Amino acid sequence: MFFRTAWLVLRKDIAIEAKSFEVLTTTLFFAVACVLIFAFAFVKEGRPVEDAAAGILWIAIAFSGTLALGRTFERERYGETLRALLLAPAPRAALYVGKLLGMLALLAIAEALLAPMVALMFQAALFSRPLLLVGLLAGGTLGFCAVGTLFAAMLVRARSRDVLLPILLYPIIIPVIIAGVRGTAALLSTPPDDATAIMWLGILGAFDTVFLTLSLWTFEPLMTE
Amino acid sequence: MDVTVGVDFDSVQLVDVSRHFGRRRALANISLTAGAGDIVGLLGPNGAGKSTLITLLATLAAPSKGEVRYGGQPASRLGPALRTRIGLLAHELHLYPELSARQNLVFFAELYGLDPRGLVDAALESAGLTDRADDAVNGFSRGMRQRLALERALLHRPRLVLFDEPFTGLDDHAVGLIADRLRALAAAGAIVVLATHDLDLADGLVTRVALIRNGRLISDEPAAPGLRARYRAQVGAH
Amino acid sequence: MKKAFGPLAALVGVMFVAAPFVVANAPYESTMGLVQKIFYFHVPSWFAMFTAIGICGVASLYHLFKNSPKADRLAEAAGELAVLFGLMGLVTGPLWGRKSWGVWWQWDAKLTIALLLEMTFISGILVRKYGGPGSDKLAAAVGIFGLAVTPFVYEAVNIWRTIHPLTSVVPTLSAAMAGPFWFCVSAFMLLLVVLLTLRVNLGARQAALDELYLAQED
Amino acid sequence: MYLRRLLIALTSLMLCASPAFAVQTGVGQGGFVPVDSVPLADQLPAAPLLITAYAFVWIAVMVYLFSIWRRLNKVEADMRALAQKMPQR
Repeated sequence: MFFRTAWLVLRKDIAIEAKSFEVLTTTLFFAVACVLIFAFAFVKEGRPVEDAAAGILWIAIAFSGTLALGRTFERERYGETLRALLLAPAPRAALYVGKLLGMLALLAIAEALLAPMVALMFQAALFSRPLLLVGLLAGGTLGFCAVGTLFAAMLVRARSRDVLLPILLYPIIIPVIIAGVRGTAALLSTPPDDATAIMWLGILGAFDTVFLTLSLWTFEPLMTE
Repeated sequence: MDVTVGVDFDSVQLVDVSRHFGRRRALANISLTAGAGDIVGLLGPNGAGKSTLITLLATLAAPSKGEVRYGGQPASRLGPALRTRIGLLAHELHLYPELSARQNLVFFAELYGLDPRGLVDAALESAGLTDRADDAVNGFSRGMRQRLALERALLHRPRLVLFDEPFTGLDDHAVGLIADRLRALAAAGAIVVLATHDLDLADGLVTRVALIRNGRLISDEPAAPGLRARYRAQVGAH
Repeated sequence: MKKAFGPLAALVGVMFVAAPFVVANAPYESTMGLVQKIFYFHVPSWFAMFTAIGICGVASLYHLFKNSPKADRLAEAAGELAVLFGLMGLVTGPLWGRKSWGVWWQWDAKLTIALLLEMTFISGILVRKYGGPGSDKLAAAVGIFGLAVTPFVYEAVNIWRTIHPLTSVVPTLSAAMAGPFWFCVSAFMLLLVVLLTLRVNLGARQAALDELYLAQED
Repeated sequence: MYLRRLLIALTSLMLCASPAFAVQTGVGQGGFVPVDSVPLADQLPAAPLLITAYAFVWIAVMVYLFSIWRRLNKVEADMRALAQKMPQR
């Protein structure tokens, strides 16, 4: 019942998105725009500042992820469908998992575009250790989305939710972003510093475990008004 | 689906329920019982607390004080399975406008663990939307959406049927259809709670009348002719 | 509780008056000299902040699952105090760093994440202020996640190579330094208790006022 | 009222300690720091920094106490106003 419900919610979100691709296209566009803005800030005399690529990649992910979170839950607010979901007999945490999987899929697509783009534009050897890069991206994105989905869901009924989402989310999520940036920067050094990257991957794993457990545990009481 | 087994009830009881948001009182010390076959009209002006009451009954919110009991049991003891027996049609329609009528119904049927085959076609037919089944909901008129939302809320044959202002923006024909549907549900043993500020529609439909003003229950009695006059006397001063 | 409060408040006052004299008598640290004495106020303020965060997190959890207004008020009070003591740590830290590191602010792990923690609890205050009805639950979520990231912060300094003194410096204090240090820690902890009591009392009065408003509506 | 008196007492107690800062300055500049222990690179006097740090803690507590006191006053004032309105209804 739990995973079936999660799957249903995910499939529903994909079906909605497939009608217009609205969230996907706007998120991708915004992500690219972010990279360009940072390119102006971190490129000096035609050469990118050292290590800037890792930071730019993660900032673009965090910013576009926040935008996508807001849009996705705005959809559930319109017509109050979030309440209809909460009325379903399934454990409510299953709804959270469904929404989380949708966000992860969305950001995975964005990252598949962002990573090569940053690697090309900043002459960064991001793909020297493809497995580690994927691991870092997955770990960081999971941590970001775990907290982000919970907060966006609970803010659906709050006043000034647009402003409050980044305000609540960023302080808690920045450690995850730091771990992602440091880990990715380790991959960019010549030769790639595998040991450091793996250490940050471990920290990301710890964050993910804590954030996911807490979110699953607190989702039900947080969604009861 | 195994979670539904064993959860059913034939009465809903509010025991001294209060709900407030900080300094604003939405409901104060409401006690009310509704049984199978009842169509309880929650009447009162806008902002009287009707919607809050419906939300509490739907388990979407918890009372600040007091308890809501389903067949004598508090909601906390019944768990998620309780929600298989509750259906809610609110003013906001609980439909995904991007999806088609059929997609909406299939999604919610599966969410309730039901087999969508047959069930969804029957629902589409009773909403009169069989030939528009695969059109996106955002192309529908208010009346069509409302009919679809009604079928969506009743897909899982709930025992407790909650309606929050279901007649807004509907023409007489559509109102008649919904009223007939409500009577049929009550006759089949459902507990129907209907919140509305529209007296003309409530008159002749409801079997019990609960008047609410400023979050307080000011009367609770069987429906009788002359609803309007009594409403005037008790609420009209507002 | 009410009876103990007066003497307790007086004791805190006396301890804080005495603190500079006690600290003045502590020996100078060999390389940092006089400025190292900021340590006697800097570290205890972090201790107090972590305690406040712990109280806030646990009270938030209790409120979330048991729907207890009392726990909510405690969480609100502890959240504010976490910000207050965090502010003390964040201001005294750079003053120390200016002398011994030569810069006001250093982007080392501990400082950065301490700032994040401070921001987390400020965001808790903001959401209570601007979140509208039901924001107590949202603030509870912030409190719980704030508590959850705190152990990471405490460990971060040991993982990330940094110029910050390690957290292990406290148990290795010499006896002459340990005395004044623990004196200051007790003073800060008692101050936390006193302020917490005052703030919870304020919350209780606000709740009573809300009750009165509700009663008046009837 | 009891609480308010306590707040005022606490505040004045804290003010009592300000002379301690003066003493501390004296100690600091009185040559207790052996000159050779101060690295040449940073010749900043330490005492003002130290005093600022201590003073800040005090000021922060005072400001916080004041804010509690003010909020409490506002609540009590509202309560009195409400209580006066009540019997008329």
